[in-house]
Amino acid sequence: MAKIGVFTCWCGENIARHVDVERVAKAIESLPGVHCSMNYKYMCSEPGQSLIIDQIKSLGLTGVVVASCSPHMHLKTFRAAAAQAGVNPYMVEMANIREQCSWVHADKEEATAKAIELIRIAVEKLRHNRPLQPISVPITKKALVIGGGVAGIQAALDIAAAGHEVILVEKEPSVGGKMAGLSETFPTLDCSQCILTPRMVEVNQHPKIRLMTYSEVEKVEGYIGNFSVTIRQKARYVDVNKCTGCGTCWNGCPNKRIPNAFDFNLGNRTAIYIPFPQAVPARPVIDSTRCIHFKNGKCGICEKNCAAGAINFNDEDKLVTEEVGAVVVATGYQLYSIGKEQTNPNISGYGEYGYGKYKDVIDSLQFERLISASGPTGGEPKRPSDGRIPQKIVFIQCVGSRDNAKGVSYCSKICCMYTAKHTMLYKHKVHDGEAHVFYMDIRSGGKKYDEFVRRAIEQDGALYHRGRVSKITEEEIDGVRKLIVRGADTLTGKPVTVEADMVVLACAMTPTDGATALAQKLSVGYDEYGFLSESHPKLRPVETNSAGVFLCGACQGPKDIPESVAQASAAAAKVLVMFSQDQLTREPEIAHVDESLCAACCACVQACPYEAIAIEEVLDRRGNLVKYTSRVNPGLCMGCGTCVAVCPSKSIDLEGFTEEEVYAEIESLL
Amino acid sequence: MEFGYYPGCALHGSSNDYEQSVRACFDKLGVKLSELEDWICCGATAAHSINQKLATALPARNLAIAEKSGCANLLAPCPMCSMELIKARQAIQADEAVREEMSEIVELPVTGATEIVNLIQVFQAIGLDAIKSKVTDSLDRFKPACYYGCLLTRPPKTLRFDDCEHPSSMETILRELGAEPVEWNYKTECCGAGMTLCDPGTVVDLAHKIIANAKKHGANVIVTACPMCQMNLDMRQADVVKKFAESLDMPICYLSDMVGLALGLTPEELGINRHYVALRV
Amino acid sequence: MSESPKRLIADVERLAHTQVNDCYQCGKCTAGCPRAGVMDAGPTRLIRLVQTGDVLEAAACESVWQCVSCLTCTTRCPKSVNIAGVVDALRQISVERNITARKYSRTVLFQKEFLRNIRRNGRTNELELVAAWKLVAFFDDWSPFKALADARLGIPMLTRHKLHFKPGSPVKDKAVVRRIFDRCAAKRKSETEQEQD
Amino acid sequence: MENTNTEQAFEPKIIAFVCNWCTYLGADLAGTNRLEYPANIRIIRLPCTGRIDFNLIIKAFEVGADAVLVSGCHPGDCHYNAGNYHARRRWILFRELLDVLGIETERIHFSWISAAEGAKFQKFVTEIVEETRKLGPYRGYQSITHAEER
Repeated sequence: MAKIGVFTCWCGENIARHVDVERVAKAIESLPGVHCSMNYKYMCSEPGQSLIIDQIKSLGLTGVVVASCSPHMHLKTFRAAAAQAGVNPYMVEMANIREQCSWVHADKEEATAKAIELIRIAVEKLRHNRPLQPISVPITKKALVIGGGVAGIQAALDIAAAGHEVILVEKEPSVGGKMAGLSETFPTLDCSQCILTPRMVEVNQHPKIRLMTYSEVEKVEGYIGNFSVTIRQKARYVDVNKCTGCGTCWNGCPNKRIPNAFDFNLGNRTAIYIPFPQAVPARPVIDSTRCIHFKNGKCGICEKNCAAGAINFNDEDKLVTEEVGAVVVATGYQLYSIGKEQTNPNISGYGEYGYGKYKDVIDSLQFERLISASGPTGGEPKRPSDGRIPQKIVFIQCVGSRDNAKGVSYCSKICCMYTAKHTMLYKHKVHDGEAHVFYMDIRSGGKKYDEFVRRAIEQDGALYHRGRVSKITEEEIDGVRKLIVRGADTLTGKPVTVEADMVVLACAMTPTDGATALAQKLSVGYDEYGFLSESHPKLRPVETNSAGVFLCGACQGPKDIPESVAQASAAAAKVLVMFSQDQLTREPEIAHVDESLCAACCACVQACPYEAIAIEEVLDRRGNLVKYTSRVNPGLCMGCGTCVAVCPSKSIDLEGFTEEEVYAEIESLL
Repeated sequence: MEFGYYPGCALHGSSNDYEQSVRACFDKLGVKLSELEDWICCGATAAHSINQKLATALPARNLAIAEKSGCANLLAPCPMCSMELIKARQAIQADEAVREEMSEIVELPVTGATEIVNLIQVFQAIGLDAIKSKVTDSLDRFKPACYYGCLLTRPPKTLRFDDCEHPSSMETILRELGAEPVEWNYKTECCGAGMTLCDPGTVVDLAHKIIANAKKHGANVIVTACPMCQMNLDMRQADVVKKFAESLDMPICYLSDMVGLALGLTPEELGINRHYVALRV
Repeated sequence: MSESPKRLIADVERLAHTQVNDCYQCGKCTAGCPRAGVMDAGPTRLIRLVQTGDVLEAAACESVWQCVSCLTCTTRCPKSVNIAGVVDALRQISVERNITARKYSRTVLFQKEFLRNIRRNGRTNELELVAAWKLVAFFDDWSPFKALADARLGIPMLTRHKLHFKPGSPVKDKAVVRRIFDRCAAKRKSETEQEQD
Repeated sequence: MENTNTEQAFEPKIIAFVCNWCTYLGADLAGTNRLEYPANIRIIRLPCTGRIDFNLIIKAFEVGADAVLVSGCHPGDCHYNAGNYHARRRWILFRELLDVLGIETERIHFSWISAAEGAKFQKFVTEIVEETRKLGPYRGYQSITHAEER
């Protein structure tokens, strides 16, 4: 027989002003199962909690209803108080008579009547609740980090530094990500490679880190603490264990004019190549789509020249399965594509800027390569069409960003800063050159950031025009190809035309191709643009709603390097918190199956968004198959209850929100 | 093949050479044009400068007439008329209240059933192969700069025709007929025809910019599908030459003139002889 | 009578089928406008004036009539604001309230004459139009030079059979055109009156 | 005007099934911002709209609801990735079933209200109360069950 105590809170004036608390407490007394009904000014306060604990102990209550604020506010508080007094914490219910009653209904009569009903719902539910125990699951203390850019590198190093094993998976032949291709970094102008390459080497040499480049995550199974991940190691055609990275192969390759994706096609590479000289590991791959040997079986110069015998034309993709306890996603970003060809039907590109039509209209990452000392021009800003040093460059911000009509609605956050940097680096190299910037707003929040932009304008003389550009055309003027840039300066209200030698488009940051496919494998949510969703924008910024999967870097939203690194360390810290336990404890509000009723129809198996339900055999004592049944994996189930809704025999139920409990709630409203 | 035909005021007035060219061309191709019975003016810029409702009602009347006559596809060779008709049609299709209001105003039921097509779309519908099978002369002596102007592609969300920044549908047709279209910069730039009477100074500047660019890129003729563009660039050229002291001598032809020449029609049959700047055939 | 800016903004938005607050003043419309160089207030500024409720000030700008309706602004607007439509709405408001910039009163006279011409004939009668316009323009500013300025173009047009003394096939049902005009005018009037109630 | 009296006397009873992560928090936010709305609504908190079996809705009518409201996260925002899609998909099938049963589908309202949309919650509830007031008390369920008995 249930012995329920109901504790109605005044919340100072917050509830009491619009709800007659005394009358409520009185009305509740006579409800079935209610053993005592009290009210107090602040239930959540120390004396308020003591009141509950005392009543439980003195009256031997079996359950507690607190009528006060939202359960999102204080359910945990009251559960803890109940547990302290020896009542199962899941025998605590709350009636939300503040946010959903006293604060939204001015009429005291109505509010009081509603408060009584809300408490009645809670009491009825509680009468049907049963005690639950937290679930324990084992944990594999090894982490998988997906993405070897600066964020992934940081996360891997931090986890490894704490003594745990890490597998770092990178889809390109080298780690380093976008940062490895940048020239210098704002706001300090230190060289990107100089600060990153030591970290790249460290991940490769760390005894606790297993680096898997040229690899991609194929499949993820399991659940928090117990993931089983299948990784595809793409055929490299080079045995990395034999190879010494001497360079004889790529220096001798006759196929030298293949556009290098690492240089965004501004430079060339060979068919057997490392993407850039500082690549880690310094082991080449063969591009089988371009290699002569793969076309006609001839050539094979690299194979002949390789003293280590590391070339293996018969190499194949390999699938490797690894057990890990936590996953960190750090898949980063790419630039919005400006041209006509778009994969997303909502994005139409900027035909008016002539990207792809005019060679000297380039994007900002291409410009980074042009001014990078390790780039295809050795750091000289030669324009792609004819190699001239541009005397006038126009930088256009917000290309694709903040553009609902053709691009994405968000601000890409870093473009204001790197454009200021671009103008400076250009002016440092071409002293008499002109750098024009078309911008809408300058967003330079951050330590030393606005000072940096002002420096570009005040000291380096970048010419900032507040306005967008409408059209770019190419024309030959006095024998030189010029880009006619037609923009506006909204501060003067006048159109501005600049005859430029080169145009650099600061394109929107978008998630990497394939990020959403990966998110689906990991059951992580993502927004309309494909940025992965954190669990809570403020309080759980690196967690996801898929337990044991964490995020960092630009896969979650536009970010600069310091933010990505900070977030990576945060994600690592979260992994380490997990790994500090020997067993994981989870909320028991998950689904369970009454196997005697289950007809194994699979409806729940198909509906479950977490693949937490499987069909399994029920055997008798002698090992004979009795029947099939569905069974919930308590590690995977997140407790959404979709399975309950689809189950035709109602043999699956959700603890904490059982059919019985929910029906009791509704019936209380009769 | 048969199309409804909405000539609009220009083709029955100062640009009757365009009508002559279109009709000659389609006669030769065996395409029948049935002129809309008792059509009225689309209202042009004046209507949407003075009364927005009128700017929908005038085209709506024509749409209603077309619908009543059972016309499925209505050719409006003038892009201004075409755009106004399409805009009205979309407003009518999108909103039942507009449909009802317009039916009441124009005294005929109108639902927007009739599709509006421009000149290029008719050539596309006929098919390049069908046109080529009737070609007698190659256009290989022509290096046309195809000029789309403002309203053939704009507003793109309404018209859904070609690429509004880099259109290429006229080039595709002319290339098939042997001409060598040039790549140039001002395919969709405004020529200022709308101000030809009230602000001739600006018109001359814009016309100069367009014609000079076409010339610079090696064009020997500008091809357009708009009566206003044609007339403006053709008629104002003398003023341009005077103001900029620059010999341009750039004939301005309609797309149908070019197709007609390939089909073996004479300049007289097409009305090309009535242009200001002579086309050397 | 001072009018509520809110109501004026609503009127523009209804006529133009657009939301002016979507505009974030990026200037792309001014950048692409073939006329921005000569305008007293470019398209960006016009939209701003509407946003701040200074609709009548916007409607009185010369630029409203300098616009050639080429739609480049609307086409490239990153926020899909129908800028050309706003300009049309401002024109209509300026005509209705008789606040057109003095310099462009001739243009308004021309547009009105154009519509009168259609109302009468169903289609434009070009010669009648040009002649009538020249006459109103003359009475507007008494300048015989302006009145004759385009006569120079008219004569070669006649010789090329481009200008007709007689219009082409006439519209049979001219009465219906008149009724359409009257209904549209009446609808606009009742809409504005309803607004003011 | 003759119905004024009965209309005033009629206070619709509205039962809402909302998800814990979006709409419940949206309702909380309406409270935090003190956005008033009629007191006719009773919220049943569930983890996700995916949990809603349509028997629950029928049950709600059985206990005398005049309208039922179902609200969860926006598409793509579901705390559980896809629960709201499941709810939506089932609703399409269920609506036909309701039509067959003779339950007035205009008494069931679907919406997406996020944790940030307190004002939307207020508006949604207010509108539905008004609408239901106009529709009058729901006697359909009783007539269906009586028909069964006969």
